[in-house]
Amino acid sequence: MNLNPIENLALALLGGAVLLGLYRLLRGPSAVDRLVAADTLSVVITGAIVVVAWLFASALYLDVALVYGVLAFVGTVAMARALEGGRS
Amino acid sequence: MRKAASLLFAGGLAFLLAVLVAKLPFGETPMVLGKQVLAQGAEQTGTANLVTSVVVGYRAYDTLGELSILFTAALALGLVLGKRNAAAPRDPDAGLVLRASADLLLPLLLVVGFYIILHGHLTPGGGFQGGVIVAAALFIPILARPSRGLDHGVLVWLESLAGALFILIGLAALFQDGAFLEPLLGKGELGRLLSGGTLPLLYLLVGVKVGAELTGLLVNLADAEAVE
Amino acid sequence: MPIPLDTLFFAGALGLVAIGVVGMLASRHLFRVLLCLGLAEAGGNLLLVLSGYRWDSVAPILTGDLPVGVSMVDPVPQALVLTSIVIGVGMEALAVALLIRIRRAYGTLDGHALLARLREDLDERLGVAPDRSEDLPKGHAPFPAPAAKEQEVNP
Amino acid sequence: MTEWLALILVVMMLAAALAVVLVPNLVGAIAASSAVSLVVAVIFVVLRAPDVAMTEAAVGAGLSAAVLGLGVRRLGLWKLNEGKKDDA
Repeated sequence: MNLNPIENLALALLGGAVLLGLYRLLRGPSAVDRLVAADTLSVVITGAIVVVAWLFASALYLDVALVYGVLAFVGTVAMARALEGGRS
Repeated sequence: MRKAASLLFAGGLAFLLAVLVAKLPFGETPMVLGKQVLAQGAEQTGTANLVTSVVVGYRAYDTLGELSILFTAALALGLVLGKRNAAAPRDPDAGLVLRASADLLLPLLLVVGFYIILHGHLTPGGGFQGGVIVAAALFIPILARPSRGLDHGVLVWLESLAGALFILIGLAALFQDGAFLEPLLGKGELGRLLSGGTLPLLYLLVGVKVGAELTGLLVNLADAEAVE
Repeated sequence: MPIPLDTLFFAGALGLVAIGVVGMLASRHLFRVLLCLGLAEAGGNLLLVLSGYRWDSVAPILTGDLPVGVSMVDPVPQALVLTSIVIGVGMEALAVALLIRIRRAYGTLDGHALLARLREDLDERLGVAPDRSEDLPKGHAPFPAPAAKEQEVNP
Repeated sequence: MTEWLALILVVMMLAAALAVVLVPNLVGAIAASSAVSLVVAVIFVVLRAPDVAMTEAAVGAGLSAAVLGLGVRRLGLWKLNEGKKDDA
């Protein structure tokens, strides 16, 4: 697959962002760190799906990114409420 | 003794997977069934998305079975957790940010969910994905304000109605001297919203049923009393 | 050094299944067993979709601007995996409900402690003396004969 | 370039899967399992399966995390204890 420099740059930036998020996910001393890392990763990966849709030259994959961006919020919020603890 | 059994199980699984992968063709032509579906799916069912034509066209009977599995899971969850103690206090409400964004997100998520369901035969998506989104949409307000709760009666009615209509459409096709769940109402023009006969209707019912079931499941889990 | 894409993805899927199964066998906490079951399930789904992939092909969706003569991937494994994922989340919720009940009834989610408790309960129900020491031969174990319970079992 | 990105994806998937098994806190483990299903969704997109990717995104990012988070909250296992593993 021949890519022009801009596409290469976008892919490199996304790869770097994923690696940074992965570092925090694996290292993060507390559960909150891991949770925030997972949320950040979901944002980065939504962007990655959009870039992949551009590379495949197909608009079909944009729906996946839409669903992902909308639903990552629900999971993060549910886990955040879990971290608040049970009945106070 | 138990460790030996575990090791035996893991070894057997590894052997099975190794054999499976060694025999699998990767990156070659589709299998016999896939070839047939790719060649004739669009003409026979009139849907642009061939995965949809497999799920609610060729394998609609299996989809009915899958819906009943999901229904059984939701039913068993309700039975296992038991009825909610009416006197038990509910969780406190969430903060301002979550409450405000819940009000904003509910209509947005519902629109996205029904878009995904209704365009299931044209673009990726369909009843299962859209049903999950609808369930998430209905669940966010409960997450934000647990004190308000949700009416289970409406969910139960919606779910039963969708299931009954699914079977009724199948029976109508059966009496139209076809097979059970065979698509009716003509094919339409490929790629339009009104195409594929009854397949989009079936997928809409699947979406409503899955959404109602998963919402009930989440509400039941959220209502379960905390364990000391 | 370029690695072939198929080997890479197959290794990833198999590794996911392996990590899930080994984690299920190795962890004591039942909630972690449930998480590892989810991992193994994701790996299995990935294997199924990989079996239908085809080089230089597009998604099995007909659109207006499709080039002539382009090939498509196999839609049948994708349809199977679609239903498998949704059933998986239903089963996961059911398992969580069962865990809540187990915790309520026994007060613990440790697999080994639960197994010991279950064994004791079963032995007591059957009227058999509990054999707590597995290393001693059965004949050496002190065997208190519960007369009343034996009558219950053999009337 | 694309091979390197695929390698990053697979490595990240396996690392997050290992984190699910090894992380002491259960909320962190759930965040890691959410990250695993995130990467699996991207791999489904690369394998030209947008339907499956969308299902995996919706279920893995939203619903599964919500179910597991609610379960952890109801089980009372949400505490941020990082010292000992799996206090049952």
